[in-house]
Amino acid sequence: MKNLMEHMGVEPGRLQFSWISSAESTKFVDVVTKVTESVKALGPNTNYVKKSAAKV
Amino acid sequence: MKVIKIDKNTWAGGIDSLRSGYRLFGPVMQGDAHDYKELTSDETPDLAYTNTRLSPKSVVFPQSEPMFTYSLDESDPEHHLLKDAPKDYSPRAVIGMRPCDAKALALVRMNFDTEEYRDPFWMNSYEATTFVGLACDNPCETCFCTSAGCGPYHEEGLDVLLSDCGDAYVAKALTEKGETFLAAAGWAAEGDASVFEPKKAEAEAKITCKVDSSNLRDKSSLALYDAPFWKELSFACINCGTCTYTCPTCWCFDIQDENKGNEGVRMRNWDSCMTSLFTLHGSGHNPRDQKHQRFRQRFMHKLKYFVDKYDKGLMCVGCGRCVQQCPANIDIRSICNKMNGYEAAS
Amino acid sequence: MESYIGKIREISERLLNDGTVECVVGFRKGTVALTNEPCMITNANDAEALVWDENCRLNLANYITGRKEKIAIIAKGCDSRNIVNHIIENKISREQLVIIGVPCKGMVDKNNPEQLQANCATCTHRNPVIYDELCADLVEEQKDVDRYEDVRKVEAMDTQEKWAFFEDLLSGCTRCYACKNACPLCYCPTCFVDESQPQWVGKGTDPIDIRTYHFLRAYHCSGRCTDCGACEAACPQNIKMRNFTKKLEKDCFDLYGWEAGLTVDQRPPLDSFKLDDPEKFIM
Amino acid sequence: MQNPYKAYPVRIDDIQVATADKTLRTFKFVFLNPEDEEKFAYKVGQFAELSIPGQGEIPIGIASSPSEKGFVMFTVFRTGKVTAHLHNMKVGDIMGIRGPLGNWYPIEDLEGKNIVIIGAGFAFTTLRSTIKYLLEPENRKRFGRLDVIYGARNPGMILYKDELVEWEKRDDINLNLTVDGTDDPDWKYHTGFVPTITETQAPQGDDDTYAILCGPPMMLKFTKPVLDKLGYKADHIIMSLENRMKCGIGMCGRCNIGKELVCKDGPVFTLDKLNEMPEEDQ
Repeated sequence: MKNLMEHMGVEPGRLQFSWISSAESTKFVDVVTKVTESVKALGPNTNYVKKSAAKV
Repeated sequence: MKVIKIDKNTWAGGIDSLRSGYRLFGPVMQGDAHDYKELTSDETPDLAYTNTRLSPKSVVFPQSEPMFTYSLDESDPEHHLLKDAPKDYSPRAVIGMRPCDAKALALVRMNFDTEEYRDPFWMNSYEATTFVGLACDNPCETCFCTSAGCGPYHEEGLDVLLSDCGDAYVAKALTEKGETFLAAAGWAAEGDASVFEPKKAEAEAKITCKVDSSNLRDKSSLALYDAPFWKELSFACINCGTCTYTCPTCWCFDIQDENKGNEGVRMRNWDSCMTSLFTLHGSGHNPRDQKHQRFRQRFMHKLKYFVDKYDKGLMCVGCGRCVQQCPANIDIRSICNKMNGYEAAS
Repeated sequence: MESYIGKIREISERLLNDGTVECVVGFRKGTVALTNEPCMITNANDAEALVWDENCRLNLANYITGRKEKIAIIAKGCDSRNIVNHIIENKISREQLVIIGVPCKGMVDKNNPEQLQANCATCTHRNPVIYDELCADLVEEQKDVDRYEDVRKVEAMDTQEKWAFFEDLLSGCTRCYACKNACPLCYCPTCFVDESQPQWVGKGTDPIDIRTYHFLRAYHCSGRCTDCGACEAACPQNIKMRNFTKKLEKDCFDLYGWEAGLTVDQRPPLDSFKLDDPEKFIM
Repeated sequence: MQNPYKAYPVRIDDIQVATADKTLRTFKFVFLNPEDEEKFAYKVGQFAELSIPGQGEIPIGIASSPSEKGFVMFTVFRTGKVTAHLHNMKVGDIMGIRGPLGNWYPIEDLEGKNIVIIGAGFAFTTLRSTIKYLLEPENRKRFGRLDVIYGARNPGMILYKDELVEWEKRDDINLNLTVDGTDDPDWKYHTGFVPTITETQAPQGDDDTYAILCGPPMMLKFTKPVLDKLGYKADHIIMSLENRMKCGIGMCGRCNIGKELVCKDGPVFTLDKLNEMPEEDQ
């Protein structure tokens, strides 16, 4: 999943996967924090935006 | 009507003069084939093509086109009201289109310009456009325009017809719009009207592929519909939209709302009778659920329903694009011949 | 090729005459150059119409999906692998089929008949992997071909270059869906592009919608794609959409050592679980 | 000429749950611009596109009668994206109506004639419009005998119950209600499919009697031979059809049956005419 997204030009780090059991609350917090940080660091994705609807 | 001679060394200059008054469209090499596009200020139409992959119908009828805009923001006093999408209907010209494609648009007009309703998007674009044709001196193997009520020098739907005469184009102004266009380009030298007839005869003679549609008008629509050959003929068809999108006379469309946050656009997009979704009812029932039904619809529409509805011949101009591009080699020429020759067992 | 055709006709005629099958799915001569038309014959007398040459690009497995009758099907290497896929995915049963294998030396490029179609040039399964009859001796498989040169070329690009590469790749796409309709894997009764609740992808020609269609389709084919090239052969705009599917094909090979459609005896990696599955992507 | 794709803005004025299973709701709309109501002048049997910006459009038969002023009414089955959204809308919400579209039941040509109206399921909407119109005092006297046969799956699925009760009390309309089946011991009307009830309850066909039919394909298919048996000529059987539609004005190409476009040349056709058209589904 991740590989093709990166292969077609989505920045590494924008798409992340994790496996968290419902009992692993601390892991959930850690993962969410980490993902948020890495996505924030990348900034908004300007590629994956519809242009035509925005333009009109 | 006037006949003008355009020396090829005045061609680029003339095109440049036209840019201020027209949005220009023309065939340009894109990737590995010619297609129509709006010309940038440094582009001239490339007239050294045999046929474009897609027809110029998109100049009048873009594949995706905004119809209305709206706001979903309830704090906006005009929320949920449809507003006209911004449009540019200033004069435009398609330069170097094939006569078959111009005739195709004239046929499609019958769908969009009716007694009861007038499609403003299609009609405004159509009326804003000057159609400058380039006669077809070297038709393709798949061309059968002369069997489809058309021809390499056909004038219907065109405002100007150009014929390539070596170091010059001879231009026949067919309408007032066409004369205005030629004048705006600054082309005024008188041309020799007599070049057209022999060139026309020569070009027509090159089209050896003949399709017989002469009996279709008098055939029973029901008998053709119930003919036993549809399943067999449609076997190879993969039900893609290639034939419908590439066809200059196919006009079917879909209407879709596209939202982005609280703003949205009501769009219309080309659609295709080849897809099952095209006719799927809300109830789940689908009158054209099967491949052969959709296949039959396409050919019956082009070769029979249209013929009956308007009595203006086929809804096909013989451009041959569907024949060339069909991934499965579905050939409208053989299907037309088959329908034309079909006699229902009594 | 003449001997192939003779044998195909002979076998087909026999199978229809003795009632082994009700129909034969093959190709007949096309009406334009460099094309043949898939066809189904039910009468032994029509076996004369069957042909075979290097223009049989479409994958005939696409034409037997969900059929009920007993069918003989002409199958080159990739067609046979997709027949295996069909059997695994319950789209047809092995018992229904008589597979007439065609050892294949590759199809020619429809736009450049001087050379082989791109996927054929690096094909390592030219012989049918499953068959009941053969219309010629098996051919030698290509060895030492670099199957993934094109994938690595894109892998070497930086993110923006990759984005631009695919933007350019898809620029002519009209969403005619010839690629998915020519693909034997794309048999879903309702494709995700046609769903409205929820609507996964817009219907217009916005580049994002076009891209979403192509990469999502590729995902749906991962672990199943045999790189038969029918998608590219069908595309009227000559879009090289194998750049999507092949990346996933390579990943499946690298991660699981898997090539789709080689055997009916093993479940594909993406519909089975193993304790030692690599899970590099999970953080 | 006005842009035929542009909807008149309307406000939802009333929403009623129409059936026990809540899959149908009846909406009353009021035009934001009063002059649009005049432009929307319609006839019985026509339909309109309900246009919800952001969702899309759906073609729905008009359930109110032209004689009812100040609003237009539609009864909508919840099935797809747009109808699901509509079912969640509130009184006061703004949307659009585009139309009126299509042709109509040729009621005005039937003056002095007997009319039998046969409907089933939620296709009863345009028939409700027709009955309501015919029962107006100034109209009722212009027509002969009026019979109605209306069937639903079960008593809970019957639309417009209050009105049906009122109509039943009148002596200028013969109302025959039926359900496919019910376990309700108090059900005092017919049980059985519409074609069966038609066979026993509809008047014999003659030159002065016309049948108007609207319902699902199966009901139409099996009612046609019954009417034939009762002596109705094909040009005395008037049917309303449906097909997937988008534009509603005969341009987008999907709703054709043969050369006829259901949205513009229809949705109302005589059986006579339908017999000249190919039978889709085959």
